[in-house]
Amino acid sequence: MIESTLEWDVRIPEKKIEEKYWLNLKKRVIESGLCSHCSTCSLICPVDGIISEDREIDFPDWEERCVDCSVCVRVCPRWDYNPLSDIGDYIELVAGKSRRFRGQDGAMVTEFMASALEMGLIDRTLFVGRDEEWRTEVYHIRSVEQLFDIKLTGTKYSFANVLPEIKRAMRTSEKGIGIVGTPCMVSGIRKLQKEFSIFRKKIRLVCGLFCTENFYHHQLYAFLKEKGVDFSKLIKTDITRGKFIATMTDSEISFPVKELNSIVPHGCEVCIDFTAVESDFSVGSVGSDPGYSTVVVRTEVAKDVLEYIKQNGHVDFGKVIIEVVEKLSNLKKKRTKNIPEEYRKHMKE
Amino acid sequence: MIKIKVRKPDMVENIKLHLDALLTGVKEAVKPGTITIEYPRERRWLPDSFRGYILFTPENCISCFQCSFVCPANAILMKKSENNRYYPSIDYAKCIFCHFCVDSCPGSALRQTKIHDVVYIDLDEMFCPTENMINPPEIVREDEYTVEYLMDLDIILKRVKERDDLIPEVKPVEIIKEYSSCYEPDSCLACGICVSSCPNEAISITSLDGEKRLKIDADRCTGCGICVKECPVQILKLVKG
Amino acid sequence: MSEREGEREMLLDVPVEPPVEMFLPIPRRFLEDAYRNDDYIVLVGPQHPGSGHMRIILRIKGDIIVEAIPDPGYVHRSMEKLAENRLYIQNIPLMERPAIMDTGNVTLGYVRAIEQALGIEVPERAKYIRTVLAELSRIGTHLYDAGILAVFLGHTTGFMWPFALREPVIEAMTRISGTRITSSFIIPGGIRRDVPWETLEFVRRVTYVLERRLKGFEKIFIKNPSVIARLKDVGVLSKQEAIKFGVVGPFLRASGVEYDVRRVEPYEAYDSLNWDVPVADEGDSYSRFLVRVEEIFQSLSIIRQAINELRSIPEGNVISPDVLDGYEEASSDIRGYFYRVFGNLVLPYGEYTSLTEASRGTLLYSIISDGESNVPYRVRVVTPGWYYLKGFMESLRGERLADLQAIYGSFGYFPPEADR
Amino acid sequence: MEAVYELLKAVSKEHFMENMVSIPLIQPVIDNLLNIPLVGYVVALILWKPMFALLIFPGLLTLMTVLLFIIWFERKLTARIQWRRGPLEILRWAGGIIQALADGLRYFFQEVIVHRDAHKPYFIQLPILIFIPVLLPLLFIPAGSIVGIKTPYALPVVVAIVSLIPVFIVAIGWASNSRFAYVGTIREAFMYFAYEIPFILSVVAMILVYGTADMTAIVEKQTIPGIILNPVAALVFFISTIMATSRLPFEIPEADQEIAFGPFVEYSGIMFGLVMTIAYEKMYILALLMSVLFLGGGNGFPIPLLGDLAPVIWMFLKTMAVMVALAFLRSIYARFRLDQALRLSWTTMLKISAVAVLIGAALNIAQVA
Repeated sequence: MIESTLEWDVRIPEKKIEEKYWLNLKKRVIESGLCSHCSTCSLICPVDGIISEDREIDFPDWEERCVDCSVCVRVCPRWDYNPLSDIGDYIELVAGKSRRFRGQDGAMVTEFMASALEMGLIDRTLFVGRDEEWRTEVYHIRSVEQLFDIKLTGTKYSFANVLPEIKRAMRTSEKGIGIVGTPCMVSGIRKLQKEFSIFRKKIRLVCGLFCTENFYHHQLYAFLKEKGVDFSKLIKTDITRGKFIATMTDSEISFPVKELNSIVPHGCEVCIDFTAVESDFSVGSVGSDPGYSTVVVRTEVAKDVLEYIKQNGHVDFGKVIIEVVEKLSNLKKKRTKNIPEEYRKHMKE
Repeated sequence: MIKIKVRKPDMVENIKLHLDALLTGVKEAVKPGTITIEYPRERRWLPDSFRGYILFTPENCISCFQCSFVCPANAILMKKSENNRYYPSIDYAKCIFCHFCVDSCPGSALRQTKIHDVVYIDLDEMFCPTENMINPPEIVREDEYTVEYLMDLDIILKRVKERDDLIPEVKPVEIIKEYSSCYEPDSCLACGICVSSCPNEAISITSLDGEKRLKIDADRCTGCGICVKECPVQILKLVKG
Repeated sequence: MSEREGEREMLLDVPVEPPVEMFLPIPRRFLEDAYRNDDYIVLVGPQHPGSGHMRIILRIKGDIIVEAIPDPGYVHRSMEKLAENRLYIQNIPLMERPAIMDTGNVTLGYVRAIEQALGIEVPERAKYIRTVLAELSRIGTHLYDAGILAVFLGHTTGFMWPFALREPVIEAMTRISGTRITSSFIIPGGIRRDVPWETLEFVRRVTYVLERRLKGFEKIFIKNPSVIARLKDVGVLSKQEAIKFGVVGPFLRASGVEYDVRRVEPYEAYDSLNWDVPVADEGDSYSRFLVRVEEIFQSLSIIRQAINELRSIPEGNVISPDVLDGYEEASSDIRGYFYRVFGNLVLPYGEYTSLTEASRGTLLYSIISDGESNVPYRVRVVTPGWYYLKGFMESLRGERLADLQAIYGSFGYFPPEADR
Repeated sequence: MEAVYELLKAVSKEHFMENMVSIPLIQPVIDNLLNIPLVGYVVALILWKPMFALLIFPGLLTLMTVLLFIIWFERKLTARIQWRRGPLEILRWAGGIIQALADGLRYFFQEVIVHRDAHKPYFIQLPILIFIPVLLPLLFIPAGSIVGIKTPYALPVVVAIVSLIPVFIVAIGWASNSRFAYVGTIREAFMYFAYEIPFILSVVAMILVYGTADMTAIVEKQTIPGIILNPVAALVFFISTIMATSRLPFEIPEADQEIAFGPFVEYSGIMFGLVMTIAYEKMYILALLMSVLFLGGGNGFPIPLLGDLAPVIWMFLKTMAVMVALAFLRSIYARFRLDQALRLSWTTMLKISAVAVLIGAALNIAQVA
């Protein structure tokens, strides 16, 4: 029998502006250009008012519908922004290439999640797929077989609505959920887990991706179109060695990644976390040989999964060149100058 | 296994079969086994469990919406009444008389009657608002006899000169006390949706300094389960008590 | 066909253009071929002068049917799709709709698939009452089909009597379930409420009444020479053909195949009762009818036995405690707990199939659940009417046009059931 | 001058009174009425035996009564056999007996639709013209001494006229220009050929039995009813009657479940009322014929008080008995298939009717000897 109570207290944060909490969030995070579009607020909003689409986070009819409950503020990772950077603490650093799955590089994200599913650590994980125009779509993965779908793997450089889908996954998941996300999404989840116990119980495995920046789909689409990318033939997008490479069935278009600066969202400009420091493990292609992925295992949970993978021999291991990761991490750290003064004091010296 | 064998009847058999058929006809013409009932003047006796027109007692209703949720035909609409409670109203144009709603009602607020012959002028008329469900509909009763089918080797029509009571006494459901309670207060959003959804004002929210206090009044709670359904993080549960 | 041997074929050289502006769901070449060979294309239906809506496209040489092509679907109501947006429990009244006179069997099939998914064992008393209800529906359906057959043959008494004989059956259903036909009485885990002893005694008496009145019916309709003349040796399906075309139920048994789901995979209380499977060898319309008549008598016997068995089972406890899940108060009457118990019914992930011997034959339900939503992911219903439609069409081949009605009636084809 | 005198004599009251129906029970009333100038003439005319036969029995008045009665009775009897109640609501205390009248009235005020493809003149005229062969036989059928036209050839004439009716029905079907009507018409034609020969043969058998074709003489000769003299002929006649009036089990031309009332499918309103009654009128005539040929016509116990009306009543009762028997069959039988009916009449019926003729011939020889 679960202990239940008839009377309980909930701590609520203090308002910066004497208005509804949503307006506080809108003024201080979204309009000030801090919002990273991680959608944690959209996930938690009890009236499902906050919408996260291919534009800025918004709550169109907040004046009528907002119940002023403060949760959006409580979960927002940029409300009291605590910028993190570098590689962070880790237990193990490996480079791997999955024998089972095919992906952008080593398909290690897929491999880790598949192994976690097999271990029974989680019974559901959220992956991002794409349609013909490379719009992102969130898929609920419940079995390893589903992961063989090629549309689920590969990098999509536009925002995905992963977090709002957690709400649906929560209702039906029994063992736990595994999530893959960018560093800002990982931060959002961690803050969510700190505030609400059910998320602590349900979200078991969080995978962070190495990330420099992410784009709004419509902007990226228009940009690439202008560059001559034919989306019907596009099979892979990648950023390596300062170049954006769009591989199509018959040709390849590449250009310096700096050209994309014009469409980088504001939220990414203030982000200095390259390796998703708060995640259970982070994965990226940087720092290992082509065809391999670098995996930074940070927590015991992820370590268990890695042990499982090693036991079953699903992965060929390779060499990690940590300097390359550090170099890129430091490169991203240069954005510190964009962070407003008041948050810089949080930063560790 | 039974084997059925049929031969084509020959001449003699054929004549016998013809005569059999004709004699059966004559027998029925002389002494018919009529089972027809002259309906408006007579009425068939119906068992008390007959699924007919549905009556509603607002005092027993706890506004739990269960009748509306379970209706397979989407015929029940919950409407807000003057006392801010939601009461069911039935669209008889859609109702299929499965009485899932009656069987779902935890407080016996809905109950069945034997009324099955109500006439409506048009489709709009068939929508039966709550106030019309409290009292039985006006039906003109021409019947003087009640006919009951008795089965005693043959169908016997027992005609009694009395009017069958169309609104039977229904034994009310034994109500079990349930109330809502929170089993994971750590995850509460303090959004107050449970407070606004409660039809009985059993949940209250009070703002303290930097804190909000939520309280469920177990005595006022009727156990309707709406807050349980509405809670965005699903941390409420009905507890027997 | 032997009658036609002496006939001489004659070619009328009249230029006839096949109708092109009319939509027919058959290949155009078939139509042109028929016109070239001086065959007629006759469209029977969809306003069939009997029951329901269905079109049969007939190719006729003189008076003889050369080929029959069914055009069903006029009363298709997408039951399977509708079932995908309703709660599991709300699908019970929905699944009844295709064949409302057969309510006991169609509900039983659906509910058994759910019970299989949840792994519920139904209480003994409920099993017997469900058997009684299923057999009552079987009698009702067979009588209904007999009435339809009679009206096709122009025998008005043969139409009125079975419908009158259904009345005691329906009265019994009313006393058991509270409504005449769409009872929705069988629910996962048992039945909605216990049936008191007086009602069961009434049902037992009904069986004797039916038996008695059926004797008169036998004389005036079943053994009537004009009926025999219309049905005997008409629409013959041999044993091999019946198996080949996938005919089911009493129509398969009329062709000499002893197959009954109640015997092969017994469910409910059928294996503990003593009954026989009626089988005929001829496979013509008359034996198809007689098999069903014999089944009525078997059903009456089953009901009697089941009620005798019920005498020794104590009243109450008709809903399995597995499904009640904490609301044991409702074990003999679901009133007050229906939604609480069944409202959030979610089946575990997987596919669950149940086979039922409905009145007109094998009824298949296949429920696919995604394991998390409270509505089915997919419900597949294959009704007996759909199974034997091909056999029905094949049996028309080589018969006279005027025999179409007799064969139609002998199959008890019910378009709403087949079209779903 | 002579001719005018003859004519005046023929239409004079005295001429009518010479050959008047005598009813001793109400004779004083009639005598009084006869003395009133104009009324007397009308009464004399009506009671003039040929006119009485035309207007009262077996003529129009009885025909109308029988039609209204038999339709109601058929429905009521069928309902009784089928465990129903039948028509009841119109004139409830009398069991809904005027139901047919009410239906007729409704037909009367209903729109008559003549569809575009029908042959309009024939479509409208034929149901009215068909009354010629339907009503004409009534003049030749005697009820005791009451008869419209007394002739030694009465029986052949009646049979000939009755045989004309299907021709009109075929024409109606043609004029309707509808598929159902065509099929019904073909079926009617097939049936017509099939039943006509056994029918005529059975009548011939009876002519042989009685040695005359004069119906009055036939009735007089029947000290033993014809059905006992030649039961085979009676059977053939009865079955042919069923076929001719298309009653079940030979309701093949009209088969409502198959071809929706066959030749009459396109009619509506009062026109439908007319065509629907044709079968019943034909049934009435054939029932009269049957009662004359086989049941002794107006023979029966004489009732002195009713005088000439006594045979009328006996004959009426016999006719009704035959009609009830025909109506009764409707609830007993299913419909035969056309080929089965044809086979039955061309083989079995033909054989039996031949036997009937032989029996008739034998009886004839025995009588002559």
